[in-house]
Amino acid sequence: MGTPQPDTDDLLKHYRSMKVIRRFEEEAARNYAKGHIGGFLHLYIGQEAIAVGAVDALQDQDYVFQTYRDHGIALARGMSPNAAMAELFGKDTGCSRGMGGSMHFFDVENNFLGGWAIVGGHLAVAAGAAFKSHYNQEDRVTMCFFGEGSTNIGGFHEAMSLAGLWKLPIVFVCENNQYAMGTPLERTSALKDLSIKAKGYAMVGDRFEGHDVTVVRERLREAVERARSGGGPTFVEILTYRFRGHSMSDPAKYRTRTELEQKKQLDPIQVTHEQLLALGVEEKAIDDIDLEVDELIDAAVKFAEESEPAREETMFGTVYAEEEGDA
Amino acid sequence: MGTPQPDTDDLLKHYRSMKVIRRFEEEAARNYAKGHIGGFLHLYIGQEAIAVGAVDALQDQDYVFQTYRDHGIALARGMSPNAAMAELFGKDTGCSRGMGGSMHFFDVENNFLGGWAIVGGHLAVAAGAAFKSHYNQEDRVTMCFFGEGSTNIGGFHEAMSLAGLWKLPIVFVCENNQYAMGTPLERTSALKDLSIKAKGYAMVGDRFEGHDVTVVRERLREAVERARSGGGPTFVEILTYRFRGHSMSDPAKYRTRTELEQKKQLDPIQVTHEQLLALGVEEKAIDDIDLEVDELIDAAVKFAEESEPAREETMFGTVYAEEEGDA
Amino acid sequence: MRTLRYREALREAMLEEMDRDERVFLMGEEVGHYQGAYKVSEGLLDKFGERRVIDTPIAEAGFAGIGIGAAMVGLRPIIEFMTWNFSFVAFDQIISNAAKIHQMSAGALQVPIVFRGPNGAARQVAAQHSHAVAPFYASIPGLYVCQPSTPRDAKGLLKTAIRSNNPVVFLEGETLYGLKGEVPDEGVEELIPFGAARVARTGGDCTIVTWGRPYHVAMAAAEKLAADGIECEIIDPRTLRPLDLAPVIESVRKTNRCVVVHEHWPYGGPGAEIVDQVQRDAFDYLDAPVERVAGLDLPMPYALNLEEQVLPTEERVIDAVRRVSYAK
Amino acid sequence: MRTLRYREALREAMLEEMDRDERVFLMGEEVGHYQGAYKVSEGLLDKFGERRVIDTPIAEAGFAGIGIGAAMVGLRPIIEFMTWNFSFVAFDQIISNAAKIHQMSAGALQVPIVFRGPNGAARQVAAQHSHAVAPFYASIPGLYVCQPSTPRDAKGLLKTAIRSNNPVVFLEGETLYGLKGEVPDEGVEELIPFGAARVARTGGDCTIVTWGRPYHVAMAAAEKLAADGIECEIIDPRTLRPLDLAPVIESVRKTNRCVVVHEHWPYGGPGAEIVDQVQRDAFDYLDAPVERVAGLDLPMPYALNLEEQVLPTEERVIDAVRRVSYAK
Ligand SMILES: Cc1ncc(C[n+]2csc(CCOP(=O)(O)OP(=O)(O)O)c2C)c(N)n1
Ligand SMILES: Cc1ncc(C[n+]2csc(CCOP(=O)(O)OP(=O)(O)O)c2C)c(N)n1
Ligand SMILES: [Mg+2]
Ligand SMILES: [Mg+2]
Repeated sequence: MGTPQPDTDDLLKHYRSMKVIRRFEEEAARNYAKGHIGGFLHLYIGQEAIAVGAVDALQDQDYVFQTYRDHGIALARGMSPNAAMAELFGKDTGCSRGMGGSMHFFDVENNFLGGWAIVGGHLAVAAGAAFKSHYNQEDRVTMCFFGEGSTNIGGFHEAMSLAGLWKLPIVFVCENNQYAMGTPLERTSALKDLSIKAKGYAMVGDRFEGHDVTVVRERLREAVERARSGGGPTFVEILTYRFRGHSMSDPAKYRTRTELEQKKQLDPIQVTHEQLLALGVEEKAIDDIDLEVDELIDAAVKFAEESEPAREETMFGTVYAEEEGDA
Repeated sequence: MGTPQPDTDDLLKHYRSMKVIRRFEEEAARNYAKGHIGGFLHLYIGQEAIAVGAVDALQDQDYVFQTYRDHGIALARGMSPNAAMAELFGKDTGCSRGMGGSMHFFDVENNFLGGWAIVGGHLAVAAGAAFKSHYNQEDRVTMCFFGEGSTNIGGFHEAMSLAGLWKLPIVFVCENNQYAMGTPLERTSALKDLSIKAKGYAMVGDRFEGHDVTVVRERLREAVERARSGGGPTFVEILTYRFRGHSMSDPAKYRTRTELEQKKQLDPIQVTHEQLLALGVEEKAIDDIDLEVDELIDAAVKFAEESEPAREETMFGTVYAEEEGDA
Repeated sequence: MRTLRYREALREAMLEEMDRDERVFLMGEEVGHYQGAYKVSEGLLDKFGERRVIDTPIAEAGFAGIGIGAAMVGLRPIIEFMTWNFSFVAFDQIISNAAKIHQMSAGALQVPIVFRGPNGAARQVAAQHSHAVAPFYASIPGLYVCQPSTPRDAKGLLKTAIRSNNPVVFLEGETLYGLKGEVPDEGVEELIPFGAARVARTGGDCTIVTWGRPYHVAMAAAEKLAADGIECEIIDPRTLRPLDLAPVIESVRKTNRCVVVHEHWPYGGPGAEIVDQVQRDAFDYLDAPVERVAGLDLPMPYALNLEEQVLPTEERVIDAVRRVSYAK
Repeated sequence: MRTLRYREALREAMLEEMDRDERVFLMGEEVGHYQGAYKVSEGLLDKFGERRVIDTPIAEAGFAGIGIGAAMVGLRPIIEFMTWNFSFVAFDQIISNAAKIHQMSAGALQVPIVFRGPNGAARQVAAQHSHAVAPFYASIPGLYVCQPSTPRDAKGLLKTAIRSNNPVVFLEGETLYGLKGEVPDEGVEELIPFGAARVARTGGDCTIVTWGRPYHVAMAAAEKLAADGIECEIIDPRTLRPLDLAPVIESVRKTNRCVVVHEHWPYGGPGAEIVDQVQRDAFDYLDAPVERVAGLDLPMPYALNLEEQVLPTEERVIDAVRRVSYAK
C-alpha cells in the first residue's frame, strides 16, 4: 500500500506530542544523573512515533498496556507531565503517588493501565481487559505494547493463544527496537520476521517501519478496527530503534556509533519536522511549539521538586482494598 | 510421498511390541479396578503405533521423554513388563522402585528419561538433554513426546524457541489424539493444523496419520536424521486417537460411541495384523505371538503381586544425592 | 441445617454468588462441558451458559492473567486450577500481578479475584501432584488465603472470597470433596469473615491448631486422647492470611500447651508462623515448647504404604500431645 | 588474605570451577557479551568462549529447564537469573522438576545445578523487582539454599554449590555486590560446607541470627548496643537449607535471648522456622520470647523514603534486642 498522506493539523499535534515525550525524558535523564530520580529509568527516545501514532488510532475508552518503558505512551495518552515527573521523583503528587516509579505509571482516567516490569507478564493481563469488553459487549479495544525480546517467553505465547482462540478485541504491538538489553534479535530468535509468529495462532500479522507517525497511525488503525468490529486480535511488529541505552545504567557498548548515527537519520521527530516544512508550515510555528513544550517540561520538573514526598499512609493503605462494610 | 512398504520381519517385530503394550495396559486397567494400582493411570491404547514406530526410528543412545502417558514408549523402548507392572503396584522392584508410579516411569539403561506429569514441563528438560549432546558433540538425538493439549502452554513455546535458536538435536512429537482430557482440539486452539506452529520458530514441521507403524517410523526417521546431521529440531504432529478415557476415572462421555467405533477401524494393531496377512504371514504365526505376549504379561502381573512393597529407605534416601565425600 | 458434601457446598457458594452478581464468572480447565475434573462445578454450565462458565486450554499463566486483567477493570473472576500444583506455572501472575496491582497503582485499581482448586495430597498421585501450597501463598502480602476444613466453612468462606475486593487464594482438598457436614438451610445466607478462627473442640489440657485434611486427623486423635483423660482444644484458623490467633493465645493461657498440625512441609509456612506468634504472645503461659506435626520433609512418593507415612497421622498427633503434656 | 568485592569473589568461584571441570557452564540473560547485568560474569566469555558462557533469550522457564535436563545427563550448569524475581516464571521447573527428579527416578538421576542471581531489594526498583525469595525455596525438600553475606562466604559456598550433586538455589544481593571483604589468597582453595553456621560476633547478652543484607545492619547495630553495654552474639546460618542451628542453641543457652533479623516478609519462611526450632530446642533457656526484625508485610514501594522504612533498620534491631533484654 502507498504511504498515507499526513494532514497538517494532525501532524502538528503529533509533532507536539512527540516533542513532549522527548523533552520530558531528556529532563528525566538529567534529573536521574542529579540523583533526584532512583531505580530503573528506561527511555523511549527514538520510538516516539509509535506511541503517538498508536494513541491517534485509538478511542478514549480503549485500554492501553505497556512495559516498564512507559513514559512515552502515558504522556501521549494524556497523562500530565507534572504527574509523570513527580512519580519519577517519588512524590505524593505522582501518577502512582510514588508507589510505582518509572516502571509502574498508571492513569486510570485516561485508560492507561500500566506500566509493567515483568517481561511477558502483562500480555495476559491486557487480554483480560479485552476479555471484559467481550464479556460485557463493550465497544472497547485493548492495545498492548511489548518489546521484541518478549516474544520468546511463555507469557507471550499463552496470551496470544487465548486471545486468538476467543477472538478478543486486542491489538498486540511488538516494538522491535532491535535489542533486548544488550542482545540483538539475531541472538535471541531463529525467526527474523516476527510477524510470522501470528500464523501459529491463526491470527492476522502485520509489520512495518515505525518512524513515520502517520504510517503508524494508519496501519494500527486497521488492526484496531479489526478488533472493534469483532475480527479478533492482530499481532503487529513495528521496526524501531532506541537512541539511548536500555536503561540509565547501560552504556550501550554493544552497538557501534555508526549504527546509532545512521539510525538517527530516521529520528521520528526530525522526520515529522521535515514533513511539516514540506507541507508549508513555517519554521517559526514549529519553534513556537518547541518553546511551549520546553516551558511545560520545566514546569513539570519544578512541580516535581516542590511536591511532598510519597506518604506512609499510601504505602500502608494500598496493600489491601477496602471491603464492603470496611471502616 | 507414497506410503512406504513394510518389511515382514520388521512388521512382525512391531506387531509384537504393540501387542505387549496393549496387553500390558489391559491388565493394568483390570488390576486398577481391583485396587492393586492407585493414583492416576493414563492408558495409551490406540496410540501404540507411534511409540513403536518412533523407537524403530531411533538409536539406542538416543534419549526419549514422554508425558504421564508413558507405558507405551517405556515398553517399546525395552523396559521389562515386570519392572513396569511392579511400578504400578508400588513395589520395590518397579522401574522407579515405587516412588513414581504410572506417571513417572524411568529407565536410564534404555535412555528412557521419564515419565513427566506437568503439562509442558518436560519439553525444556528434554531440550536440555539435547543441549548436552550438542555441548559434548555427541551423536545422540532426543525425542520428546507430548499431547496436542500441551501446545498452548508457555513451556512448549520456550522449549521450541530455544531449541530452534540453538539448533538442538531434538524431535518434538505432538501426539494429537484429538482430546485434552474432555476438551476437543477445536475448543483449545484457533489453529487446526498444529504443524504450522513450526513456522513461528523457523523450524521444520511435519504432520501425518499415526495408525500405520511403518509410516510413523519412516516419517520420524527423517526428523531424527535431520537432528542427527545438525539440521536442527523438527516439530511433528501425529494424528491419533485414544480408545480409553483420559485416565481410569474418565468415562469419556464427551465423545459419541459412533466416533469411537469409527476410530477403532484404524486400530494400529488391527491394521498391522491385516498388513501381515497381506504379506503372506500365517494366522498361526500371529496367534503364537499373541499367546507368548499373554504369558509375558501374566507373568508380569504375578511378578508385581509377589514383589516386596516400596521401601522407606528409598524414600528417605533419594531426597538428596550423595555428595563426593559423603558416607 | 442440612447435610452437604464439601464439593456441593462449594458449588452452592458459586451458584448463589453467580446468581447474585453477573460480574462473577468461572474459568478453568474442564470446568464446563466436563462438569469439573472433580465435579465441583457440575451443572454450572447448564445454568449459566458458556459466557460465564468458560473452559480454557491448558495455559494456567494465561488464564490466571486474563482473570487478573478482567478483575482490574470490573469483573469478578473465579479461576479454577485443576489442582494447585498447576498454579506453579502461574506463580508469577499471582505474586507479581494479582498481589501488587492495588499498591502499584496507589489504590486506583482493585483485583477482586478468587483462585481456587484442590490442594495437597490426593492419594498416590506422587511427587509432582501432591503439593500443599499454603507456605508459598500465605507469605505474600496483598493476598488472602483460605483453607476450609468443613463443608460449612467451605461455603461461607467461598462466598466471602467471591465478594472480596482483593485477590483470594482458596485451598480446597481432593480428599475433602466427598466429606459430609452441616450447612445452613437454603435461603439462610452465611458469610464467614476472613480472620476469624473457629474453636472446633473445647478442652483444658492441650491446644491444637490445625486446618485442612489434618484437621480431621486431629479431631479423631483428640477423641482417643480424651479416652485417656487428655482433653484437647482444637482451633481451626480457617484463613491463613489473615491469621487470627487471638483464640489460640487465649486457649494456651488455659492449657499451657500447643501443638500445630498441618499437611505442608515442615520448613516455615503457616505452621512455623503460628509457632512464632504463640511463643511470643503466650510466652509466660507455655509449660512446654510448641510442637508441630507436619508432612515429612520430602517429595511425595507414589506407593501407598509410604504416602501414609508422609502425611500427619493420628499416632503422630497423639505422641506430640503426650510429649507437650509430659505424659507417657 | 586478600580484599575482594562480593561480585569478584563470585566471579572467581565460577572461574576456578569452570577451569577445573569442563562440564560446568554458565547460562543466562546477558551473562556473556554484556558481561553480566551486574558484571558478576565479567570476562568469563572471553576466557571460556560461547560454548560455555551462553547468552539466552528472555525465557527463564525454558533455560532453567534446559539446565535441569543438561544436569540430568551429566553436565553441571550454573543458571543465572538476572534477578530472583524472574525465577517466578520458572518456579515450576525448580519445584516440580529440579527438586523432584532424584526421588522420582528412585536415585537413578541426579540434578547437579546451581541457580544463582541477586535477591531482595535493590534500591527503588519497586514492587515487582524487590522480592526476597528465601521463604519460597527454603521450604522445598530436594533443594539446597545458600545466602552468603560476605565475599568470603560467597566464594566458598558457590564453589561448594557448583560441586554439589544436587540443585542449589544461590541467593546473592545487588546491594552486596560492591561490598569488600577478606578472601583466601589465590591458590588457597576454600570450600565452605553447607549446613555450617558461622559465629560472626561473640557476646553474652543476646543472640542475633541474621544473613544477607540485614546481616550488615545487625553488625552495625551490635556495635551501638555494645557502646551501651549490651554484647550481642551474631550467628549467620549461611545456608538456609540445610539450616544449622546448633551454634544458635548453644549461644542461646548462654545469652537466654534471641532475635532473628532478615529481609524477607514476616510471614513464615526461614525467620519463623528459626524461631520454631529455637523455642523448641532452647525452651528452658529463653528468658524472653524470640523476636524478629523483618521486612514490612507489604509490596515494596518505589519512593526511597518509604523503602528505607520497609527494610530492617539498625533502629529496629536495637529496639528488638532491648525488648528481649528488658532494657529501656
Ligand atoms: C521475566 C523477566 N526476565 C528478565 C527481565 C529483565 N529485563 C527487563 S527488560 C529486558 C529486556 C527486554 O527487551 P525487549 O522485550 O526487547 O524490550 P525493550 O527493553 O527493548 O523495550 C530484560 C531482560 C524481566 N524484567 N522480566
Ligand atoms: C500445567 C498442567 N495443567 C493441567 C494439568 C492436568 N492435566 C493432565 S493431562 C491434561 C490433558 C493433556 O492433554 P494432551 O496434552 O492432549 O495429552 P493427552 O492426555 O491427550 O495425551 C491435563 C489438563 C497438568 N498435568 N499440568
Ligand atoms: Mg527491544
Ligand atoms: Mg490429547
